[in-house]
Amino acid sequence: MSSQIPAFIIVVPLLAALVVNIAGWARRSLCFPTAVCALAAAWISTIIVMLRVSREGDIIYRMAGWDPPWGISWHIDHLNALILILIATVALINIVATRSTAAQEFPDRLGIFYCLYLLFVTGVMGIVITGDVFNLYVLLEIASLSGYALLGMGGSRASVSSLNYLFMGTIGASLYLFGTGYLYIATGSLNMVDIASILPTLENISLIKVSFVLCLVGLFMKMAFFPLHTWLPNAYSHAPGPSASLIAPLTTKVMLYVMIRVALTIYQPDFAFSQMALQDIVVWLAVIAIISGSILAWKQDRLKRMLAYIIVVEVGYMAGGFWLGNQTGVTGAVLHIVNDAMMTLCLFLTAGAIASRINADAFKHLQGLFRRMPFTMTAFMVAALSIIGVPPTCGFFSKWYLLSGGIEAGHYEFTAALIISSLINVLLFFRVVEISYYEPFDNHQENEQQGIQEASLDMLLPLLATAGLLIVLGFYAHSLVTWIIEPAVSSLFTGSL
Amino acid sequence: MIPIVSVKPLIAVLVSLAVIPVLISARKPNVREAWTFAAAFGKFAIVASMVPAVMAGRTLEFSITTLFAGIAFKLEVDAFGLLFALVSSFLWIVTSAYSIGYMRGLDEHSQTRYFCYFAAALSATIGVAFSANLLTMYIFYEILSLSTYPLVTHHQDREARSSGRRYLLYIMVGSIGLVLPAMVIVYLLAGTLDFAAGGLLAGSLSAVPALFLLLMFVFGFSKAAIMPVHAWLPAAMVAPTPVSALLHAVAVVKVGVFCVFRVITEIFGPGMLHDFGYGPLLCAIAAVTILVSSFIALSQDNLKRRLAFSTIGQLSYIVLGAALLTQSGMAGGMLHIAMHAFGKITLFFCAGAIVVATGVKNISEMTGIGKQMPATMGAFFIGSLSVIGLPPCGGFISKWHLAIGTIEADQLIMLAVLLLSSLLNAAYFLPVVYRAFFCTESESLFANQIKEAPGWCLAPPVLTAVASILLFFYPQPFLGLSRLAVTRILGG
Amino acid sequence: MEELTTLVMAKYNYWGVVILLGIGLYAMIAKNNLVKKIIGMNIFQTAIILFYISISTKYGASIPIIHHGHGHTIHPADYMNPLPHVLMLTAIVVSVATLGVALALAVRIYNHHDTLEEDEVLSQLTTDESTQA
Amino acid sequence: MKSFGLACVVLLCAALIYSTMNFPDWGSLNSPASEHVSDYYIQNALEETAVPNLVTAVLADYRGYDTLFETTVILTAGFACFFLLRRYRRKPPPYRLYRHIETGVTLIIEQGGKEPTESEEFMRIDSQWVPYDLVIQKAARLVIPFLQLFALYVIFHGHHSPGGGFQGGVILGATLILLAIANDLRSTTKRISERISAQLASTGVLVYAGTGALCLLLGANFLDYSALSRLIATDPVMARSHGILLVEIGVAIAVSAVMIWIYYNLVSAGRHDEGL
Repeated sequence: MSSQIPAFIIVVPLLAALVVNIAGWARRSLCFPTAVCALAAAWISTIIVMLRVSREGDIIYRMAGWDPPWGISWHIDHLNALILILIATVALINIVATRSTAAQEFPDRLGIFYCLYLLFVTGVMGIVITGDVFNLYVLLEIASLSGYALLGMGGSRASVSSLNYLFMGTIGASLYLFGTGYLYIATGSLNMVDIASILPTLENISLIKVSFVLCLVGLFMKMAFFPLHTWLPNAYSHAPGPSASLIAPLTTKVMLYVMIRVALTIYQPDFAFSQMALQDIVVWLAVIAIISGSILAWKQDRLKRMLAYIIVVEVGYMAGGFWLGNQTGVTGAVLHIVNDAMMTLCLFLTAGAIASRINADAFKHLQGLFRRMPFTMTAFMVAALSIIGVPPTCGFFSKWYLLSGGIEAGHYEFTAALIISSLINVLLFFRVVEISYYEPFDNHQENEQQGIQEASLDMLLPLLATAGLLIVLGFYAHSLVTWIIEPAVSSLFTGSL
Repeated sequence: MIPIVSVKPLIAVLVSLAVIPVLISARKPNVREAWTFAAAFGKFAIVASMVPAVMAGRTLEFSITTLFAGIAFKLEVDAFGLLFALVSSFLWIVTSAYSIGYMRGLDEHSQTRYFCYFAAALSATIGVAFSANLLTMYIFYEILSLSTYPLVTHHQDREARSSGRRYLLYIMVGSIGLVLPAMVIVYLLAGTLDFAAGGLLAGSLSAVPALFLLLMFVFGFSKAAIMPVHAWLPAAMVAPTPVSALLHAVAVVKVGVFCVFRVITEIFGPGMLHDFGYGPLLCAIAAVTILVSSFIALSQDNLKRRLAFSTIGQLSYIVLGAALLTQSGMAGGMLHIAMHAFGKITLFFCAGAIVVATGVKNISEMTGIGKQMPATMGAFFIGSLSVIGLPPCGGFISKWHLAIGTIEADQLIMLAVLLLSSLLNAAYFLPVVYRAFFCTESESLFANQIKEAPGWCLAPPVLTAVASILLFFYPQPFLGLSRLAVTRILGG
Repeated sequence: MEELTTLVMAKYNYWGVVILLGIGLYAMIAKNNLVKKIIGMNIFQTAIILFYISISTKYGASIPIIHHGHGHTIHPADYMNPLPHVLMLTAIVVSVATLGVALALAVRIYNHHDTLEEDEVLSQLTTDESTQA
Repeated sequence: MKSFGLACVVLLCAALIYSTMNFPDWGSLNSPASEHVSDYYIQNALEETAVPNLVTAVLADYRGYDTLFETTVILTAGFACFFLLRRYRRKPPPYRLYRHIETGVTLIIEQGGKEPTESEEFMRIDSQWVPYDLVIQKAARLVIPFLQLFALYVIFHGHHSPGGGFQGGVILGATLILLAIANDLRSTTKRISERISAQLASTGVLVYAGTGALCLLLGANFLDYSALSRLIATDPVMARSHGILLVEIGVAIAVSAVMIWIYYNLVSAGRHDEGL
């Protein structure tokens, strides 16, 4: 039975989603507990899988008992296991943190909200764990569809921006499917490892190059990489609190994982980085993404829109870091996936807490927040320092790897962009701090007796736990890199799958 | 000498952090102050307990975790670090006593927050003093700049907002914009960031990149307030006086200079800088700062701004000492950290006492105050003697070593700069004292209805004034430590 | 001329797919009405389904159902390639699901804005925002 | 904006057409796609799963995990439509239409007026005036049972002839939608309530995932039907065939229920009162 643990990661949330729907119609109170137990079980199994992978090496799980090229198989190495743990942690923290706001926001359809929540988590976990190219497309669609629904339920603008997100997302997913079609024509197989072994033997390289470009453009669209990011700010800023703080930290990061998996596992690093003359173009695109994202973030006057543009900047970090081509850059990108997911979760949870307490999002409503919501704002400060890259927090360490990767690879424009965007981040976040730290200068006393309107406890504890996690991740960044990321990256580069 | 592995440095850093939860939970202000005192004494006791071991030539170290391959989050207590830690932990005791009087005198709001951030700032300062490599120092440097932001903007009014913005801009731009990339480059070149006796990069760098790297570090550590990046210091004077006393005279600015000193001596190393001839260049930068800031100080009417510009000048003495790359030059620089600290903190305490007692901030309104507040102005006089560098006070010893250092490095222009700036110091300090005491009855703006500052605000300046005199006669712990540190650096 | 016809005969299905793809993409970009955009999206997805199906055909092969029972040797050339058909069953279901969600969002927009023209919706939103701010 | 869009679309198509040059010819026997994995399926599927219809064999067994998530995609669409559109607040419509059956007279009852009870005499019709279509109603009543019978045939005969869970399920769903279109939405929701269709949808997928989990409990990998041989005392190959059938039934239930559920929500924009 113990060899079946990997299957629990996907099966348990899926079965839970079904049970929640069936039970939800009967008794509404059952939904939340089932969902939390399912996510907790999935979280535990991801940790067990991680331990097994670090002990016994990669796990190959044959679905329905068929060997890889014939049936679908999972190929779990260090990278998969790490991202799985990340997703499970983010989902678990978020479901516990947003219990009250979800009940407040979707009073009559809470059961279905948790079904969509669980299906989104199943889809995202499935994307990370699968070893089959077409199966990845199906799971991509599950995650996207539940994402469109969760994001579409916000204010008046939410359905328009969600429809826009649907169009862009579908074009992206279909381009990915079209790219895999090219691959299928050239190799005849759908299993990643099998394709990787057939590709070098083929002679017409131009077909493979076109398939790589198609897959990449599709993934860039899903990842909101700079020129194709227009859907992200609207989709995330008009979304309801609980769904934004679930989807924002996960979708873009998982798409980045898919890019890493496709580029390094299927197309092998020497093809992806050297034969395709893509490296300079993508790094320059990342530089433009970082600079213009930061400037656009500076021009926003609403908190969530600013955070959305910061996500676009972070995607620029990770994509640029990966396309530097050397091991330090890729290590930085992977570490930044982990750090940025936690940072974005912390930021969006604070935005959700503030919105639930003051139901306003514009900067001018955030006056005197440090006094009214001290703990939420301390968590916001920790996340802000982490995004800026101040040492004790985890953001510094991934930025360090990206910087040294940039210098090693000779892409000094990427290093300069990183520094400039960190400085703009300082301005961004300390503008919010200034607004919330300094009460309006005239009525200092009048604010005094308003007292503390702190967010409810069941939202505050997970929020503070996330903030604490950011600092713990900072201290254990080195062990995280040596034990998990280094072996993952080296196995990706040597292609010893 | 094999280093002793002991947890003392970590406790020294953490003792003030540990007291923060107690401060927050303290009900009555007296309990809170008592705990702050306890923390201050505890920290000084731990730091002092390490003096004999270090004087015997050994170093204590404690490694917490590894941050990157080849860099650990490690604390190491050596002579130079201990000297700086001794000064700041002793003066924290004095300042916490002073801030009780000051805060109560002006009944400032949210004092608990003030004491907590003060404790955090101090633990960061000691952290910088005891850091074993450039990255640990950078981490504590960042924590210090973030924990002092709420202190600088304590009054939360419009002026505090703009000066806080300027304070953060200079420091964060310097640290993230210049120091971070420079550190990454050094890490890529040398594989580690640990401080090496003869200089980490000795010989592994050609002339031009070394210059760029050096300037990035020197102007990156903007807390050292070297001329182009000094503007945040006068702006930070908007903070309550104990903050500007301890932080902007002793802790924060000295941290900046300490980092520059470490980088010059232990990352680049005297040998390499000497071969490339960058010593005189650094001396020139320091000299420019000394002279220009002294001239500006002459024109400042607000007492605290005048003291601020004088601090900028004095800091560049220390950078000058480091840049001379000679034995007594460096020793003079190190000594000046201690001597200037005692002198300048007395001056800031007196300025605060005047504000508490009379509410007067500008020098032009201080004529004749000496008769009403003899003790404060007496301490002010001794403090200014020490900062000018005249014999009875400690400042003389450090300037004496600096002068010998300039001769050893045969840079006589620097000697001239040293003497000229001492004259300028006298020019902007002594008129204040003269006008306070020796004015005729009619000019005195203070009919004798005001009296001395309250006891808590009076005892600390007198204590530090006496201490700066004692330092002239018994400079022993600092002199020995600085000599030991210099032999370690030059000895290689 | 002769090898041009063989070229056309051998590749015209792929060209058909690409042209359909272009039509779908253009409809999604240029059309103003939301439902027309949704139709364009559907054309785009159907083009890719046709692309996969055209991969599976073999000249002179019958549908992939083994007509005689056990015991006979089975020559792959007799039967079409079953895999793309399986994949495209999934892709059809996915496109239907996306169509459903897109129409649901369009209905929601119509309920709120009483129009399906994108420019009218956007102008209403900007006026709402300006009044709100 | 339009011309720019047209330009880049044309550019993209030209590039793609150029790239199709080195595709294998259409229908060629030795193209890589039809050699590597598909040959294995064609030659071994019959022995390994005892299902002559290769597509069903590959669909439900070799790539069963894919199909599980395919059904989940449909379920997600159902959830999404419900989540986005469903509105419970009973905002009564401004007026209601009632038709007197014998005379064909239509009564318009304003809000708050006394509404005749739905009986032999009166029947409620939609506000978009619905023509008196006896022919369609009767024809539909006649055809629907045979359609449903054919749907069941398609579901259960998926092993030997083209068809299977999806096709059968859709036909099943279509019959009920035909019923809703012929009469009106309210009569169909009375026959199959939204709650039943939602729960049926989940039960269908639960049947599919349940069989997979059952194999898991029996020690084999997820969705490995050969493990069922111990339960139903047959050799593993026949167990696979029965597993495929069980799974096809699950898919059929799920697809038909979701089709109805999506129809209910889309057509009445979530109010489930008046619709197509």
